[in-house]
Amino acid sequence: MTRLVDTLKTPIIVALALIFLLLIVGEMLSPGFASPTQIMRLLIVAALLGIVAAGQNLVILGGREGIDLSVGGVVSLSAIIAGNLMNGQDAGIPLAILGCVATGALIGLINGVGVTLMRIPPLVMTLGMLGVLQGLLVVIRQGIPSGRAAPGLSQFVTQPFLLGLPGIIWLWVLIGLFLAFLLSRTVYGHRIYAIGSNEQAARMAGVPVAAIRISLFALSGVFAAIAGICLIGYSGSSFANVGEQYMLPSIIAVVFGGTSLAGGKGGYTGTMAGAMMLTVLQGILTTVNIDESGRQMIFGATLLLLMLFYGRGKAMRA
Amino acid sequence: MMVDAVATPPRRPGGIKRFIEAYPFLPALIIMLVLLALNGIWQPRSVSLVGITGLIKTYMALMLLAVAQTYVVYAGDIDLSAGAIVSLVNVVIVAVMASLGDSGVSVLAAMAIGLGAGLACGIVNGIVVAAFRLQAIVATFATSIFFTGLALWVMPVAGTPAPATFWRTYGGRILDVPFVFWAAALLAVILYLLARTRHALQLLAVGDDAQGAYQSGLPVTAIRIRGYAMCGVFAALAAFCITGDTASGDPLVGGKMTLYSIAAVVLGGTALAGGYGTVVGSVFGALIIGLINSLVYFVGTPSEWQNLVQGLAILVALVAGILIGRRARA
Amino acid sequence: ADYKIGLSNGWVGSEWRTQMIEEAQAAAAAWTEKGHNVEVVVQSANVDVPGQIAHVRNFINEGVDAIIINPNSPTAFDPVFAQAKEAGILVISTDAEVSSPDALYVGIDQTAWGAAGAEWLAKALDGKGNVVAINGVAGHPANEMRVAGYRSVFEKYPDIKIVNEVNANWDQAQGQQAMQNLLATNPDINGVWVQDGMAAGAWKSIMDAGKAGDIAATGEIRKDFIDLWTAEKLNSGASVNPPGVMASALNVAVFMLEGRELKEPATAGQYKNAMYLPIPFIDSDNLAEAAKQVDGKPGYYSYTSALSIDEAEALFK
Amino acid sequence: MAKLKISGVSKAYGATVALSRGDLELQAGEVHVLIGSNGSGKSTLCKIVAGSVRPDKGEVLLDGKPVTMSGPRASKALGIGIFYQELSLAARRTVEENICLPDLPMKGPFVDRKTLSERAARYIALFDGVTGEGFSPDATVDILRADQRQLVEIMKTLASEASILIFDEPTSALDRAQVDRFFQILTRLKQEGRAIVFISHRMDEIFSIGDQVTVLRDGATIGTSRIADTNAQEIVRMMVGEEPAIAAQAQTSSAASGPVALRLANLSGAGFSDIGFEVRQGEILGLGGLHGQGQSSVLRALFGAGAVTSGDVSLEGASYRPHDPRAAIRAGLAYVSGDRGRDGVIQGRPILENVTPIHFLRNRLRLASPASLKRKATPAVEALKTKFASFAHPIGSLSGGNQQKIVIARWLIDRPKVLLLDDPTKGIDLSAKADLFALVRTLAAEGMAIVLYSSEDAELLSNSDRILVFNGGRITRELTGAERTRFNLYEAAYEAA
Ligand SMILES: Nc1ncnc2c1ncn2[C@@H]1O[C@H](COP(=O)(O)OP(=O)(O)OP(=O)(O)O)[C@@H](O)[C@H]1O
Ligand SMILES: Nc1ncnc2c1ncn2[C@@H]1O[C@H](COP(=O)(O)OP(=O)(O)OP(=O)(O)O)[C@@H](O)[C@H]1O
Ligand SMILES: [Mg+2]
Ligand SMILES: [Mg+2]
Repeated sequence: MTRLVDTLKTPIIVALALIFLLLIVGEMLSPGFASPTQIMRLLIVAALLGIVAAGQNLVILGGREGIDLSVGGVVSLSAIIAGNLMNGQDAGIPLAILGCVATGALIGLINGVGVTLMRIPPLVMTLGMLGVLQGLLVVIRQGIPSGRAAPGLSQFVTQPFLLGLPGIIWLWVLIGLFLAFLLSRTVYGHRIYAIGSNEQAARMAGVPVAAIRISLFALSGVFAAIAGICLIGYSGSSFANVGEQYMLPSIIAVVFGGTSLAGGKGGYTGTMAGAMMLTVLQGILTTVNIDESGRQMIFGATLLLLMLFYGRGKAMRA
Repeated sequence: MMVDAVATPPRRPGGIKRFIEAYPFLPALIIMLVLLALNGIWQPRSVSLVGITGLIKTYMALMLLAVAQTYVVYAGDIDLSAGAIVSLVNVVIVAVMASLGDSGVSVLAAMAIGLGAGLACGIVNGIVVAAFRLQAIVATFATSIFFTGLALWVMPVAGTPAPATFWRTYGGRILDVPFVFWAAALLAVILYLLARTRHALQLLAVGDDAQGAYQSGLPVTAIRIRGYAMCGVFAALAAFCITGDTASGDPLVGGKMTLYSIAAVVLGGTALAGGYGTVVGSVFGALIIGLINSLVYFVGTPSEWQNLVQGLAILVALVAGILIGRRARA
Repeated sequence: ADYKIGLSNGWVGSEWRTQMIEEAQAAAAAWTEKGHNVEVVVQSANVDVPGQIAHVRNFINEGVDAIIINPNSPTAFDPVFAQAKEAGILVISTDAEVSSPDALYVGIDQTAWGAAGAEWLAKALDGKGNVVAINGVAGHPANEMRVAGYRSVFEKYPDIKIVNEVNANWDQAQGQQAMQNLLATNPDINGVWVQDGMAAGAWKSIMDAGKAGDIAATGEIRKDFIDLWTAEKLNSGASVNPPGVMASALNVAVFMLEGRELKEPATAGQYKNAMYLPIPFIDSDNLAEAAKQVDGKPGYYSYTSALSIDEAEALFK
Repeated sequence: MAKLKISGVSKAYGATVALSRGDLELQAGEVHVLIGSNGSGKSTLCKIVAGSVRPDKGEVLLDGKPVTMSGPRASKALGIGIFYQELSLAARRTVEENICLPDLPMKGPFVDRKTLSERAARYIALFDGVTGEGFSPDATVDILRADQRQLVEIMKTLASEASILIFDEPTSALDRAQVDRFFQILTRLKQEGRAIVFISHRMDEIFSIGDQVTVLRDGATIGTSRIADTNAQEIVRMMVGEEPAIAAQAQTSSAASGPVALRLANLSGAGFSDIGFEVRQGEILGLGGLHGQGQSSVLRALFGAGAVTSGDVSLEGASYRPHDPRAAIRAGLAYVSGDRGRDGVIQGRPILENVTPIHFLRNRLRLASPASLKRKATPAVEALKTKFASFAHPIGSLSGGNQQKIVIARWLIDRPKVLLLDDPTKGIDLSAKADLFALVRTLAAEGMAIVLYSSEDAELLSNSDRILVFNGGRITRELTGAERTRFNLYEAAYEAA
């Protein structure tokens, strides 16, 4: 019985319940909001955020105040690189994936090296990297031929593929399964939690702390890059600063998923729910006809309210 | 066996190290002076009286916002809503002055209300983070959205002009000395005095070890709320400067300043983890950002490369500052 | 004569801005070919308002002859422009109007721009139907002027109902998401008024929902969209804010530096300091022409127009 | 009337009952000793009095009047001062700031720096001559040694000038001279009429300073007696609830004569120099001497977690260069730290994940299958008589001693060649110690080479085949066979290095 109550109190269940609640509220405010196609489309948008949040999640789990503010920059950069490498041709997709993943991994690697070997706080390192990437975008956009998504990619992101759901949602599910497996059933996963929870103890137990932390940042870059590719599939063509809107929401999705910003605690399943919750909330606010000022106030206040369900810090007095 | 301990004397930092330990803003000061010199070499007029006045006039707001951010960082917190508070206070005072007309009284009333608004925002942040115990990064991001909405509600579109009394004073001279120099001097005095109150010490103690501070009997929650309140007040002061320099209300004016204020704090040698740092360093940090931006232009960087070079220079300065600071302490 | 002109751009988040600077640089080069040595210096980076004020101060320190700025705020530059004027510098803003009496605005009338799209849409809908608007950044002056423009037009059509207005921050993906949410909850939309790059996003959602045939929506001017428009025969119309506005402003600036006087002083607009340029409009009638202009250009290249040197000269006594 | 009377206080953390029935009567003018094995609830009891833990039940009477503590501030206002076992110092603040932090002297709106220095100086002066090198009022706490930090916490507690003073293990890192000075101060405070609670795990200290002793076991107060009316045997019996589990049986096994497992020659590094010794398979080599003479540093350095500047090491005849724990583990070394919170426990993770990391590394595993891991881990965990409900429970659900057993068990799934024990029983109770050393014996008998450092003489003497005495970072004496006596150990430890 207590077990049942405990399960019900896990962040994932809370998040799913809140999503359900939000959908009902949305349907009441604007009929049609919770229709199956609309939910499917919301899932596409959530998947984009969720994939960025996957990397963010890993970095945060690894502890030592892990956080990656550069994901937005990587998403933008990747979208532009992808657009140019595929240039509207399906044949270019593999090259685009390769190029973007390599770029994302390289940027993440630099972040990781700065954070581990030079011991720069992650917030500072990735904030600095964000500034660099924004500059790089401007430079790269000079003299590039074009940036159109291949039809196959657009179809993958927006058109039903299996059981009425587009490929990107299946990709997201696969990423979810992959990370669940990685975190719970592999040595690498155990080591992520170990360094996030007690880095010194992990080192004394033979965990290659630096290598793992660097790999987490690299993975964050890779996931952001994948999101960038998907994003150009979603919007059809690349444009500047597409990724900016993912930076802080990716962190919020992770927090709403029950992962502690202190590291070592949490997982990706919750983050997926967190990403959906955020997307649904934003969707509702778009459909309600009120002033933008009102939308923002409601959005901010609702975020605060929802946060009360999650990851509150420990009380000083036990 | 009875424990005894005689071996391994504790590490005592030597000359320079001790100096930097005592004055953690030194690396920032040096970087700033070097940048100033480089600016002067590439564009002599940028270090003339007019040039320096312009520099201070423009970056006074960021200096103040960096100071604001420093007080929360002292306690190990962070405020991602600082820029939104600047926007909100900016539109509030402009709206108040617009409705009260162009007079000294109206300006003073607007400033009082603006300080109140900043203070209120700071207290809201403090309560949300310290009393409700939400994670500072995400909670203040949420409040920043809320404050921005509020600013848009107060002034739906940028543009209402501020009365001339206000910005002519800010841009003018008193006793033949530019107003901003007086403001900078006043700021220095205020920072010096604040550093001597117990607030700074208590915030640093909380940032060092919150549990320890609590167990020692310090009112940790109240101290953290106070840190956010100070942040709100200084953000309001930053908004005054923005208003003085721009002479208008803009509900989005401060948005981009938040991340710069954090960068300035780090550049100034303050530890983001809390417990260590100085507000003076943050002031230098803000100037470093300004000087990098103009230097990149003065050396003739092609326009499409300017953002990249600035980004790289700031990243390098951040990393260098942290490495130097650590060297000094190790 | 030799002139040094400073160009300041405070936001690098779109290709339109890049093209704007490139066209201005090309215009300067054209002057040089004509034997006038016009040197441009450029500051272009993502900055906030204080950062762009620093741009202007840097130009003043450098002693340029004129400053052409695409400003991040309409009113924030009054004090620093006053300073520039004191230093004998000509200040022209473009793309967004400024309130400073010490500056001149050379560019399009954003209100009229918004109205032009709305007029087209109203006609396309035969004066009746449900319309949604997807706007840029709330609180941004250009956005608010455009909003005022379309509202003033739709007011004249009692049978056109604006069912919702949302902000998607001039972000193509956000525009697409917003459109998707609006389509789901307002199945009876007939028209969409949407600006700039967000139009491509909105159209993507409209096509994904299979409603391209039922909905009329404003469009945008990048080659990618013009190609799509042509290929899919979309029911669209786009008012043009050409990236050439800065080049136009530069040409006007040079004549002013030469000491020439305007035939008609610039007194338009809410700040009485504007000189409005014509606003081209693309619809099905001239789509092919527009497509020809951007043919062979990269996908992000915008349809453009600018005052030539001769056209500019015609404005002066 | 009792100055402070606590009756029936209890505190549970979720399912863990930290304190089930805490009773204590404290008189003015006495030093009241609290004793009990680890986790018996001493600190919890103290923290309840200090207001930093909220009790579930029970009553606190101050001067006969019931009081409720809303927090440390309230308790401080009632005249209660406390030394926290885990300290409550701000590392980047100076010594004098730390001493005065709870009660900053003010002059108008400003901190009165002069008074602050003067006030701090009064408490620092109490320890004149024993504070050690590098201790000064303006030194930041982070550059101080552990003993010096404890002194700062003591000074901070004294500066509260409270009428009730609680000291939760204030002497655990202090040297003899510092303890002596501290006891002089306690004696004086007692004479001033203050009521003092004193906690220590050291019998000799208890008998030298205590007036009364209260014993806790499993979160409950067992009883109180006058120190003068009791003896160590009696107290231990109350603590354990049975006869002491480990008799101090002398070590009888003859020194092993197996092949050399580990050899050090002229090894120098941070905190030690010119160390040379051999350990044979089946041998337990003890490292002795005063606390902090380089024993820990040598062990950590061997394990690749501390700096080595010169010298040679060989493992089973092959040259071995320690540089990082991973390599050390692969080479067959094992290291158990007494500081399990820092070096051992992966807090918040399941017990299973805490037992398996070495197994992963030694077998270069990539996948973690819970079923097979449990099968592998069970014998290792059972060998130490670890008490736990399920491998899936978080390690934090175990008591400290059981946590330490889990940490040790991780080395037993795949046997190492050499086991380095760095004060492994710090903070674990008597029966757990007995279990641990029984196992160590078995491991040695099976041919493992073991190096043991312990800060407890009895433990060292009764469990080592041979003892190397460390002094000033060097080995100054080797005690073998019948030489292994407390007398020889002290003599070697205390002679000038
Ligand atoms: N914050 C906490 N959360 C959960 N359990 C706790 C906490 N603090 C203490 N406990 C539990 O309370 C029990 C008593 O702990 P306490 O610290 O009072 O013991 P102690 O007698 O001081 O031990 P030691 O001699 O090791 O200092 C411990 O077994 C522990 O399980
Ligand atoms: N932060 C915490 N959160 C939850 N539980 C805790 C925490 N800290 C300690 N505990 C509890 O404390 C116990 C172990 O704590 P502690 O370190 O005091 O060991 P101990 O009780 O002294 O054990 P032993 O007697 O074996 O040394 C566990 O039962 C655990 O439930
Ligand atoms: Mg314990
Ligand atoms: Mg204790």
